[in-house]
Order: sequence, then structure tokens, then C-alpha cells
Amino acid sequence: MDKLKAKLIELFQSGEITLAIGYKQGTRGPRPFFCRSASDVEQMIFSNDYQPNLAVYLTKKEVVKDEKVAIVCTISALRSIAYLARENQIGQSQYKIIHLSPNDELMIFRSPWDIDPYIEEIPSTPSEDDRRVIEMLDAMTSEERWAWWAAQFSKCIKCYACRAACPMCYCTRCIVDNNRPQWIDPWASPLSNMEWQINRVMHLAGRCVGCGACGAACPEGIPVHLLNRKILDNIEENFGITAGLAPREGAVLNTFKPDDKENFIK
Amino acid sequence: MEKVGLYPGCSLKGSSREYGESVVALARVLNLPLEEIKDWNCCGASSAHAVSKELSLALPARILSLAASQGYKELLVPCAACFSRLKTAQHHLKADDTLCKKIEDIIGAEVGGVKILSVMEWLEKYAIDAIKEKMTHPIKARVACYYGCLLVRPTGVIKGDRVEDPQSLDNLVKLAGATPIDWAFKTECCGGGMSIAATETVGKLSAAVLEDATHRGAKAIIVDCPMCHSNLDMRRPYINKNMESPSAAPVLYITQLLGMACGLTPDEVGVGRHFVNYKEEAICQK
Amino acid sequence: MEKKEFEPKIIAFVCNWCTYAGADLTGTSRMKYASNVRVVRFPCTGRIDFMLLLKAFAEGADGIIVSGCHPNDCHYTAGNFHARRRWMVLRGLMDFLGIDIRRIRFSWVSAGEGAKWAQLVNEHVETVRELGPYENYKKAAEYLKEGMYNG
Amino acid sequence: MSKIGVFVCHCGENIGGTVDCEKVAQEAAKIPGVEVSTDYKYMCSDPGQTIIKNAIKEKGLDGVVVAACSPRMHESTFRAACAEACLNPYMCEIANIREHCSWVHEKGEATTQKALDLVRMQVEKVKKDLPLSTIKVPVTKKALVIGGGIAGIQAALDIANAGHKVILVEKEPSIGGHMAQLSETFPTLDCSQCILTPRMVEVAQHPNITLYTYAEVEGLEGFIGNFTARIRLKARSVDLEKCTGCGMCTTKCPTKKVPSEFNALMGLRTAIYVPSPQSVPNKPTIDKEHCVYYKTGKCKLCEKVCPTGAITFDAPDEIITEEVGAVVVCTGFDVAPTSEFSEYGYGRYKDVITGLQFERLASASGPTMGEIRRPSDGTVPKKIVFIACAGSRDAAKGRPYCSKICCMYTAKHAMLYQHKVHDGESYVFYMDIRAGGKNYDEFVRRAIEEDGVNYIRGRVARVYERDGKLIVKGVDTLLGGEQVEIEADMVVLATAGVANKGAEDLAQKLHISYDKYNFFAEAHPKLKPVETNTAGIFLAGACQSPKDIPDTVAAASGAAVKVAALFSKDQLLREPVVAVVNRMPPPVFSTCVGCSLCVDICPYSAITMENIKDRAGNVIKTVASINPGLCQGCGTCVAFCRSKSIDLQGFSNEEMYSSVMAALHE
Amino acid sequence: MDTLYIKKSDIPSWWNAIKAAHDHVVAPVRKDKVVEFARVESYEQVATDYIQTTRSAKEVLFPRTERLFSYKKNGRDIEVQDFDPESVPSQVLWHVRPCDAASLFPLDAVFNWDYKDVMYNTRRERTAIVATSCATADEYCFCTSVGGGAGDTRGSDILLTYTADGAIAEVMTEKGKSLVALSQNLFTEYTAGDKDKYVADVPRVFDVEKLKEKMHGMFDSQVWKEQSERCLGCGACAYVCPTCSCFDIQENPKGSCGERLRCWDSCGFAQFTLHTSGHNPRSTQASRWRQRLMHKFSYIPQRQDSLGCTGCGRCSRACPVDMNIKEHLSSIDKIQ
Repeated sequence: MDKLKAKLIELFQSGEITLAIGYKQGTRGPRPFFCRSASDVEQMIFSNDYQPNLAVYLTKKEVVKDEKVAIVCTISALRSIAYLARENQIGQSQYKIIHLSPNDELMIFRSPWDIDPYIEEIPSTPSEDDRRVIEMLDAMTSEERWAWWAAQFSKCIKCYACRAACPMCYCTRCIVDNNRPQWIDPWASPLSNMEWQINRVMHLAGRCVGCGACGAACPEGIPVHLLNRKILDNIEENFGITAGLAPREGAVLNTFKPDDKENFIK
Repeated sequence: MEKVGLYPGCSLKGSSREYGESVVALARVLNLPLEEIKDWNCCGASSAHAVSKELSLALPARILSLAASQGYKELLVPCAACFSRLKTAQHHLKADDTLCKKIEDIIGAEVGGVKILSVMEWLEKYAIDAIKEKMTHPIKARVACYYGCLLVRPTGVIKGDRVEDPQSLDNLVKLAGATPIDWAFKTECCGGGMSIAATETVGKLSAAVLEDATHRGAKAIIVDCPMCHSNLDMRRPYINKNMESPSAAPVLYITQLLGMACGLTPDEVGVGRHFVNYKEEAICQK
Repeated sequence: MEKKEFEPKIIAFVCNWCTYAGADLTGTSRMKYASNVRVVRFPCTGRIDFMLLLKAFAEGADGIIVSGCHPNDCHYTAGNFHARRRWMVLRGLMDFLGIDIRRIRFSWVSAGEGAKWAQLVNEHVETVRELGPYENYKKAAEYLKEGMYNG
Repeated sequence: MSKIGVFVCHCGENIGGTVDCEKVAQEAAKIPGVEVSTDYKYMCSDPGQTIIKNAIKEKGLDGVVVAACSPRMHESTFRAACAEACLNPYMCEIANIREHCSWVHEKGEATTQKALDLVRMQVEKVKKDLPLSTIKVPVTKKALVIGGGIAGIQAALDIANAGHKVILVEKEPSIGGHMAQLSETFPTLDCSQCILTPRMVEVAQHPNITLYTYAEVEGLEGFIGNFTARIRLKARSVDLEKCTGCGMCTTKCPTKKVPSEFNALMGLRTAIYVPSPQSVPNKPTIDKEHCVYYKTGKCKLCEKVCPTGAITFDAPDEIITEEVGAVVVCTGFDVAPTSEFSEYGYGRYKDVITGLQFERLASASGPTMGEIRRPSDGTVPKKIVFIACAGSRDAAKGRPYCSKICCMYTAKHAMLYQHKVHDGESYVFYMDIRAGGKNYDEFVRRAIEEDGVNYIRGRVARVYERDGKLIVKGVDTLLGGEQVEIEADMVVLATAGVANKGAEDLAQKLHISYDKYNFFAEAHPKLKPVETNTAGIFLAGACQSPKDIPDTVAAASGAAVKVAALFSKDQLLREPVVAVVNRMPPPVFSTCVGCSLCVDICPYSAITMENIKDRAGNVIKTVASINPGLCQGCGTCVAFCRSKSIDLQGFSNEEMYSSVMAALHE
Repeated sequence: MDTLYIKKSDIPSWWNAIKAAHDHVVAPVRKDKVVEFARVESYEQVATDYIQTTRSAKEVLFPRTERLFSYKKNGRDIEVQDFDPESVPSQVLWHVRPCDAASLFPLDAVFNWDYKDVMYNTRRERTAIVATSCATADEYCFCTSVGGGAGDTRGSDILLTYTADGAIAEVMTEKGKSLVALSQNLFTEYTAGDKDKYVADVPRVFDVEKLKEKMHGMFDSQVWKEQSERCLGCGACAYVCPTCSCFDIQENPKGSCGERLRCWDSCGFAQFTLHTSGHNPRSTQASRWRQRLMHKFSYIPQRQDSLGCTGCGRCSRACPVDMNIKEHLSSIDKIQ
């Protein structure tokens, strides 16, 4: 942590950065911190399990435009940056990407492409609790699962915090904002809420890094990130693509292999 | 260097004792860690696959399982017949999960994933530098490297890259200073499987092999298969009857040749056990 | 029996070049099949948006058929391969949400398989008839009319 | 409110016998937006079409639904009728109530209801339809032919004779390809050069053909009708304008022992050389690898002797660009790498040669002036063995396919040998004799029966040399598997035909697909044999799969016709069923966020990323852009686009959505 | 106003009397980790062990989604079915916080500003509000800073303040009286002094009057950008807020039938002010954040004589990036 702070102070003092995006202590937990001077660096805190995923700010022009930005990344944020670079959303050496590894090693990535070799060693895995809930759901009958999720989604107020917190949900016009046709009913109903989630998760299939920021953001505590996790599992099982590693062969749904499984097609 | 397991099989303990001894002696000279695996059984060669498919797989499977459970990652199998059986079994078991389960049920253990090495593979992987370093008695002779069939075929199982013109033995003898001849019978059949049942076939086939080798000036035949060895060596008087001019070229195991090049005495590598006399001065220059 | 009177509504999403043509062949061959199916024609299975399938259920379909060219037969060379991956992921997700994936039948029907089309429709109509109307899906589509009061 | 006309066809009894068409028309009239709804016995007949046309004019319809047979049957008929009545043809949709309804269901209420539902689905679709116009793509009437073998020569001549400009690019110093190397050709035994060289000369002299030899295509951008090719003109160190082809330089060149590629490495050539006496252009090229000057910086003998000062040492490669409208790929084939045949001793024994080398031996212009002589000692072989299928139909060597030409040329070789060496003995080891083709089997029979070639059905296990002879050990499967051993003087391998080295790279440069053997892939194996998946790029000859000369020439002419058809109009007309990325006024420009994932999903490489710039040239936004010339309208990108920024004309999101809704709601 | 007292043991029977007299009783109910308002059938269902529900009670009067009218097309005829006031049940909102009860003032004002909203007003008329003083509060609460308090009676028909063995009932309105009348015998006069000792102490952190004045001139301040930098632009704050009342009108056509619906919306969304032309007058999150605070603390007070915030702290609790409104207001207060 001291190394991190020292590095940021050095970057501020040398004029290499004007803004460092990191975390500081919030009301009860960490909150995103937009640090603008060496003297404020002291407030910075960091842990690899912090939420939200700060990579979400890198696609917000109004935040990063005209700034020289350093971003303090969790492993999940690193993954997101690698994916964002693949999707042309951030440039080659636009940001100083700083990371403190779980064994407290300070790492600075010159370009998003340099992240791949590092994260390739670290597959994205769900928490124990999440794994348990998924197993519980898997063990249910289809009807029981339906009832469970319908109850969850009757709480949803369509605030789209799940979308806002996701670094990969950077579309300027989301499908829910599209009303010709009205793909997803704009009002809250268990089904339209579920349809929104199906779209969100399908649109993230092969792009989601499994950071869980969506679930963490939900004010109603709906575990929407489990849907993403299930898809990561599904993709690994069916297409052999490990969760959270940078995709070498496209984004899963824009590529194919002629001998992909098709046991369900009769 | 990690220890490599050794599966000698019956030949190396019996009719080809000198082969087994020379393998162990060479390993010792070259400081290659090698350990005989415990509690091994027959590989089933020559009869099991004709009797029962399960048996022909279960016997090698048990050997592989033993090697894995005794902590070896690699298993040296000098006998060509054993090597072939083990490789074939592993190939079938890897390709078919159901079959593998069934065989594992029979042997009551998991097959595991030990890597099987022939003597050529073992030497090429571990011994090249050591041979260069330890060589004291270069061999200055033309020799014929004879591979036979079991160490290179079938291609689907063994997966060598030059099945029709293998080079491993040639490269190894070159290390020992010898000149391998370019000849056409490297992988031709010696008649091995017919040794008892149809000796006349051995006579014909082995004669063709020996004839081409001696015709091209080979002073010795280098082998790494006990069957080839016994045919070309033990049946030499019979073979000679099929040849225009009888051949006196000795048949040496690669391990014997390399051992002597690295300073082992002929006795230490057991050349005295051969039927065709090995005359040191003919091929070895002290 | 009450169940027997239930006539399921089936929407079929098919590609123009294989399955639609295959269904045309069923017609020219005068093979009879259940009239419950309504075919929507797409240029390619790659064009079929998964949201259309969900919408069909939400708006009252009891069953869905999705069909296109066999692998390697795609008129556009790869649309069906892309579609296949998409379906694989979608099916997994729908099942995890408790959506009854038995109601969606995926198939490859070529332009020459008129008989297969008839059989496919008949089989799926029977499958869905057995399952009954997809009521709980439609019910979930209703917005929460003071729904919060219901605990 | 829309004004839609619904026209229900009885198709005689075909529909009317099962569906209550009158009722369908009555009920359809109640659908909001339907202005007129009527039924008629035969809608596709003249009076039927007149009903539609009159209704469009009289009621001012803005959309038409014809409930009739499959759209695959009469969609174009009814759309044309609409166009005649001045309604945009794409505002006409077909409800298939025959193939999908009346013919497959029993007469009854449910069937009539289904017909009505199908009509309603199309009515709702028409409401969302937009008028579309045919896409017009300008066409540059100039073709690029890659490869100057017989395929390229034929394609270039056919296109040029149709009155269009052709650029012919050949990577070797001369055109002619493999055919120029052949001695005689089966099944007629005409001299290959005698029939080929006039065509080579014709190419050189044709006013419509620009020939670039010693040149390679570096890249190809663009789309059908509008390609830009980058061509590298490799520096040949000889100015073709000045050179008169007198040959002084080649006679004086001190480097005389370079293996001749033209002679399949059996003869020798100089460092400054003309591949063969019949070369086109018949002007030399300096082989920089072997030239003394290029190796040591000294010599320049050729420069000194050249009477016209045509030698241009140190000239760099030149890159030119050419605008072309179509491309014909004719890059031919190669023979399998002979290192694969260690069991046959190729490379070790001089007298084991390939079929192509035998062609050179048999050729009057070859290194032996047409006499069959052993490369090792120059003697005439008295016993010769031909091994057919050397590398072909051999899964173990990774090539399970048949090379197609070997059976025939082996028969020809054996025949030529027998004609030239009257007391010689020839043997052919074969797996099967594949002699399908006009006069082909007769030809093989002639070799066996008249020329006494010994055909042995079986494979050769091994060839080895012994005392100057080649011992061929094989098996005769027709004699019960008896082993055969032949002491031969020469062995000829009918090596497999394989894709050219670098075929994969070229395919990637051209954006065309190739199979696992690196042969280029046709768009359809039966119905589109000379097309590729990329519109405007065609294939001919052995770059696609091994082919003999007649097949190659036929394919080349076929490809040429495709090109000529494309060039027959100034503009290419295409169905407007293409995908479009939305564009909007600033500040939005497009809802596309430029993730570029659609670029990879397009099977036609029709999607590229486009920078939207402000007046100062700064990039404001990067968005996807779809080339309507390349897009084939599959819509895979449409369903994939997350923000729904891509839509497919004719099958738009709104159209498809409305159809589905209409199927479920009255 | 009557101040009465009811024994703890008598509350269930009073509750049952209320339940028997009214169609619906809506009260906080615990669901997993969150507590939300829901229709309850028995007194035991009512949750009390919480600081704040995630969502406010406003949806009882202003539902997330409500039908304005429905229609059915028949050939060329159209039959329209309007909102039916008779369909609204009489209901009691039980155990709401004083900050929720206080939120009815700004809501009343919005829905009766020029157009009188029949749907809101009918629900308002038919709803009685039994609020409960807060015995506990947390660091997000700041009701006292915006003119309210943990025992504030504004907006309540009855305010209950729990003592050790019963509850003080401050009966504020006729509606309240009629609820008491259902079990009049259970109530006694309360005279035992101040209720303050049973009510949580919520510290006052800024002077709202000064703040209102100051914000009036702060439209162009840099503070909005600074504070909103981490805002992700979701709608959580608006949807959980008891006073936010923005809505969107949506169509729900089903073939020849259909309905028009009113659904919640949020000024935090980028699309909220997006014009068809593509122009967006509030194009940055900073301008949207400014709108949120200015609306609550400047525009509403100017027009409606109430604040647009009751200090419930829900938005701060719901925010995925910990935008703490109390903290932000305090920092504005401190700007010189």
C-alpha cells in the first residue's frame, strides 16, 4: 500500500497524472475516490475485493476527458480493462493502470494488452456463498427455480444500477432504451425485469469478467450476478473458455467452431 | 533429474539379461536416475492379445498403474515387445473412457498418466550431453542401426515422425563415434514372431537384413529389441545358410555399444553372452 | 379429458433457405400436420434475435420451434454456427431461471426434409400439449399492480 | 393510418378447397389499417394482378399483402405487379397460405383461422415495411487474374475477348505455369508447348491484357466491382522496355550451374536467365540469389555485354495499385514435398524422380532433349517403375484426397517411355485406375494393351539402391498378395498435387476461404464451383483442387463468363436486403458504440469500423459501417448487436417483432 | 389533537379491528435482508427490527406502474375504459416512519399543482396513516436537518411512540380519530409527560434555511461536478426516494387491445431529458446531480412551500457508489 501511495505521489509530482481513480473510506465501506493531488493520496485505501469495479469510469468521457488518469485496479478491474481495450473502448496507452497484487506487489501496466499474461494465471472464480446459491438453484426443479427468481424479480425497481455498475455495459443507447420495437417492457413486472436480466446477461456472454459489481450494486439485494456466473460456467463447459481470462478467439458469441456442441438440436 | 521407472519385463531378466544389465550399467555410468518398479507383472506380449482383449489391456494397465502409484512420471521400457504392448494399451485406454473404466475395475486401480519411454527416447531425452562428456572409447566403425518393427509401428500409436527411415539410433551411434550406414532394411521384419513356429521364415527375412547390412560394409548390427537380437544372433548359423556369404557381424544392443564407448568393459555390458562373437578390435579402438 | 381440448400456440422461427423451403416441400408433398404452428420467416437462423423467442412466450405462445440449415449447409456459410452458440448460452440461462426449455425445440431441417418438418411440428405440438398452457410465464408478464401489497 | 390491401388467392381448389378464402378476406378487412380486402380465384393470373394494381391506384394503397402460395414461388411476380402500379415493390408481402396451410392441414375452422393469422402477421409486417430501392454498385470493368498458368491464360483471354481490360499477374518471370513444363498431354499426346505457346503469345499481344510477370499480389481491398489491388513488381534487374531478348547476357553469365526451376531442378541455367526458350516475355531476369554481382558486388558482365543498356542493377521492387472490378484466382498447385517419401528414397537416390521431372526428361526442350536418361549416370533406363499414389489417398500422410491427374499422367509416362525406349520394360504400381473422362480409359487400355506397360495392382513398400539398381519391393494384390521385387533403373513417383506454398497467405489477403489442405474454397461445391464466398472473386484451376487441363480450362472459361456477366452493366444491381448501421444527426451520429465485435461475426467481411470526424479531422466517434456491396443479408450481425444499432432491410427488427406479435394477438 | 395511550398487549386487538374495518393494511415486512412495505394479513407479519425500508411508502399512493386507461379496438370503433375510482380500496398504512409521513406534503403538492390527479388523490383520501416514532436511527438519517424529526407528526393521522410497555398515540386528524374509535375502549388519556425520551436523537448537521438560500445562487457552481464524479447514473436514488415523483407514460398494445401506463422514471438517467433531435440539455451526470439537489432544495421550496427531502437517507443507503446526500449537503453548507 505504501508503495502504491508513493508511486501515485511521484506521478502527481512529475505531472504524469492529474487524476487518480481509486478507493477511499466511505460511510460504511470503500467508495470510489477521485484523487487530484499528491496531498490527497494519503486517503487512498485498497483491497482486491473492493466494489465497485472502477473500470466503469474509464468509458465515461465526462469523467476522464482532458485528464491524465491513473486507475488503481482490482484484479476484476484489470480484466475489464483488458476486455474494454479489445472492444476499442480504451486506447493503447491512454491510462496508467496500477495494481496491487494479492501478495502486495505493485504492478504498473503500460498498455491494456500487457494485462493478459498476468490475468491468464488467475481464473475468475465465484465466492463460496455464490457457489452455494448456484448449487442450491441447480438442485431445484425448474418450477422451483422459476418461483425463486420470480420472487426475486418482483423486488426489482428497474433502477438499472446493475447496468450502471458494469464496466462492459457502456452502450450509449441500451436495448431497454430502444422502443422501436419495445424489446423489453419498460415497467416493472417479474417477467420484464427478468427479460432485462436475460438481455443484460446475454449481451455480456463472453464479455463478462465475473466481477460481481452488478449484484453488489443492486439496492434490493437481488443476486443478479449469479446469472452472469452461471453463463461463465456454461461457456467454460461448452466452449472450453475459462472465465475471466482474456478471450483469444473473439467474444464467444461472435465466433464459433464447426464442431461446437449441439446435443440439444434434434 | 527426476527418477525414471524401469520396467524390465521377462526378456531382460532371462534371454536378454545382458540387455537389462547394460541398461542399468549405462545409466550408472551416465548418472541417469533409474529404478526398477516394484511388483511388476507380465506385459502380455505374444499371447494375451490373441486370447482376450481385456487381458491384453489389463496386464499393461496394471504396470502403468503401478508406475504411476509408485510416483514415477516416466517409465523406461527397454524391451520392444513390452514397449509396444504398453503403448498400445495406453493408446486404447486414453481413447475410450468407458473401456478405461472397465479395465480400471478389473485391475482395481487407476491407470494414471505415466509417460512410456523406449531406450531410444530415454537416451535422446537424458543422455546426449552425458555421453558426449563421458565418452572415452570412440567406436570407429561402420554399423547398421536396425530398428525392427515394434519400436516404430504402428504410426498411430507410436507417433514417430520418420517411421520409414527412423534416425534415433543413427544419431546415438554417431555420438559414440560410429558411422551408421544408409541402408534399406532398418525397419524390415526379422521374422521375430515366427521364431519358433516358422523358423524358415526367420531364416529368409533375417538373411535379407543381414545381407544388406554386411553388403554395405557394416561391422556390427545395433539393435534395441530383444527379439531382433535373438533372431540375428542366436539363429545366425541357420541364417547364414540362407546367405550367399555368411556374416560374422556381431549384434549389439545400443546400450552395450554406448556403454563400451563410455568406458565400460565388454564383460560389464555382457557381450560375452552373445552367440556371434564380438571381437573388440574389429569395432572398438582403445 | 380437459387436456386434450388444449390447442397449444406454437411459433416457428425458421430460416428462408432450408427450413422454410423444407416446409414448402411438406406442402407440395401434401403431407398433413398439426395446424397449431405459425411460421415466421427469417433470412437465416443467425438473424433470429433471442428476444423474439422470449417475446413469443410473453405474448402467449405455449411452444416455440427454431429451425435452420444443417451445419455446413448455411446459405450464408456460418449463420447457423453463430446461432447455435447463441442458443446454447440462452438455453442454459433460461433453464437456470426456471423457464421451461422443453417448450423450445431446436432443429435442423433442410430444404429436402419435408417429412421431417411435418414430424417436427407434430411432435412438438404433442410435447407442448402434454405440458399444458404456459400460464405462469404469461402471469409473470403482468406488471406489479400494487403487487407489493401481496407480500 | 396505413392503407393496406389484402388479396386472398383461392389458387383454384388448392387453397379454396381447404381454406374459407372469402371469410379470410372478410375478417382481414377488420384489421386496423386494412383499406381493402378481397379474394379471387387466381391472384397470379393477369386479371388477378389487375385487381391488385387497380386497388393500389384507386385506393391509394401504401402496402399490399397477397395471401397465396409460398413467397419463394410468386413473391417476385406480385412485387413486380405492385411496382407497375407505382407502389414500392418492397411494400408487398406474401402470406403463405398454400404450402404452409391449405396443403398441409385438413379443411376446417382451425385451418381458416391459421390462414387469417398468417395474413395478419404479414399485414403487421407491411405496416412496418419501408420502401427500399435496389442497391446499385458501380463496376470497374477491369479484371485481375492472379496466376499465369493455363487457367489464368484462358481466363484472361476469355475476359479480354469479351472486350474487358485484364491485369494478369504471374509470380514467375514467365507465364505458362506447369503446363509449359509438360511434354505431351493425355489423352491425345499433343505436345503441350505446341498448344500452349500460341496462347501465351496471344496474352502478351492482346490489347486488353496488361501482363505483369515476376510480380505478386500484395493485398486486395474493397468489394465486388470496386477492388483495389496492390501488386509488387519484383525487381528483375532488366528493363523490359530496352531489352530486346538477344540473349547475349545469358551466354556471357559466369554463373552457369544454377538448377533450373523450369526443368524441375534437373537441368542447369545461368544467374541471368530466361526460364525456357518459349518464355513470355522472352526476356531475362537476374536471379539475385545466385548472381555474382549481388553476392560479391563485382562482375556486371551482363551489363557490359548488353547492347541496349537494359541491365538495371539495384533497382528496387515497385508497388503499383490497380483498380479492378473482379478477381480470378488461378494460382495453381504444387507437387507434394518429396521429403515425405523416405521409404522411396527420394532425394537419396538420384534415379528416383517425380512425375514432373519425368515430364522434363520426356520433353524435347528438356535437359536431355527428350531422351529418357538416368540423372545419375546418363544411361537409358531399361527397366522403369512408376508408383502411382505417392502421397495421395494416404491419410497417414495427411492427404486422404485423390490428386486426380496421376493415373492419367502415369499411363502417359509409361506410354512415352515405351515409345522412346523400345526394349524397355515399364511397371506401374497402382491402387485403382481412375480414368473417368473423355477417351481417358481408352488411353490407359492402350498403354496396357498396345504398349505393353505392366500394371501391378498394389503398393510399393520400399525402394532401395543396391549396386546401382533400385530395388522396388511391392505387392501384387491381384496375385493373392504375392510380394514383388523389381530391380529397376529408374523409379518415377506420381507425387500428390498440393496447394501452393503461401496459398493460405494469399487467401487471407484476398479474404477468401480455404479448406484444410489450403486449397481455395468454392462458394458451393455443386452450384457455385467457380465463385468464392467473397462476391466478385472467382476461382479457376488447380488452386481449388487438383484438376487436369480440360477441367482447368473449363473452369477458367466459367469464371471468365461470371466476370463478363458482372461487367455487362455499368452498375451492379443487388437486392436491398442488406444490413445497415444506423446514422443520426449530431451529436449522436449513431447509437453504435464501436465495440467492433460485429466485424468478426460477418461471414463476408462486409463490416469495417469507420471514424466519424469533425471538420478539423479529429475523430469524434468510431462506428461500424457495412458495405452494401459485400453484405449478403444474413442478419447475423443484427441479432448480435447489443444496442440494436444494426438493422436488416426487409427483415427489420420492427418488422419481425410485429409479425410475432400479430401471430399471438388478434 | 388527542394524546392517548394504549398498552402493548392491546395493540394487536386494535390492529385486528383496523384490519377488519379496512380492505388493506400495508406495513413493513422483512424479506431476506431487506424490509419492504407489503400488504399484511396478521399483526405478526409486521417488521419492527429495522432502521429503514429500502423503498419508501410512496408507492402506496403512487405505484411503480399504474394504468391510466385501457382500450379495445373493434373494427373502426374504439372503446376506452378509464380509471375507476371505485376500484381503489380503503387502506391503512401502518408503521411508517415520520420521514415517510412527511413526504406526503411534496407529493400532494405535485399531484395537485395545476392538474388534480384523480388517481393519486383518490388513493390519498382512502389511506389512513399510522406512523411510528423512530426509537433508533443511523448515520444516514438527517430528518432533523430538513425540518423533521424522529417523533415528528407531520403527515400522520396517528403517530405512535412506543414506551416500555405501550405506545403513546398522537391522534392528529379525523381519520385518526375514526381508527381509534374502532377500539376506543383500549385507549386512555396520556399524561405521563414528554415523549422525547422514547425518540431517537438525530443530530442536526446543517441549517436548511441557509442552505436553501445558498443553493439558489449555485447553479453554476463547480461542486456539482465534484460531487457527482463517482455517480454511475442509475435510478436507485430516485426510486427509493419518498418524494421523487417523476414518471413516464408508456403504451402497452396487444393487438386490438391495449393500455396506457404511468411508470416511475428518474432524472438520474441520461435519457431522461434526451430530445428526439439527439440534443440533451442535461448531458452530463453533473447537471443531472445538480437537478436532483436543486429540485429538492431550491425549486420545490420556491413553488410549493415545502422541501423535497425528508432526510430519510434511503438514497444514500441504496447508492452503489456511496453518494451520501447528508455528507454532500453538509459540504455545500460549509462552502463559503
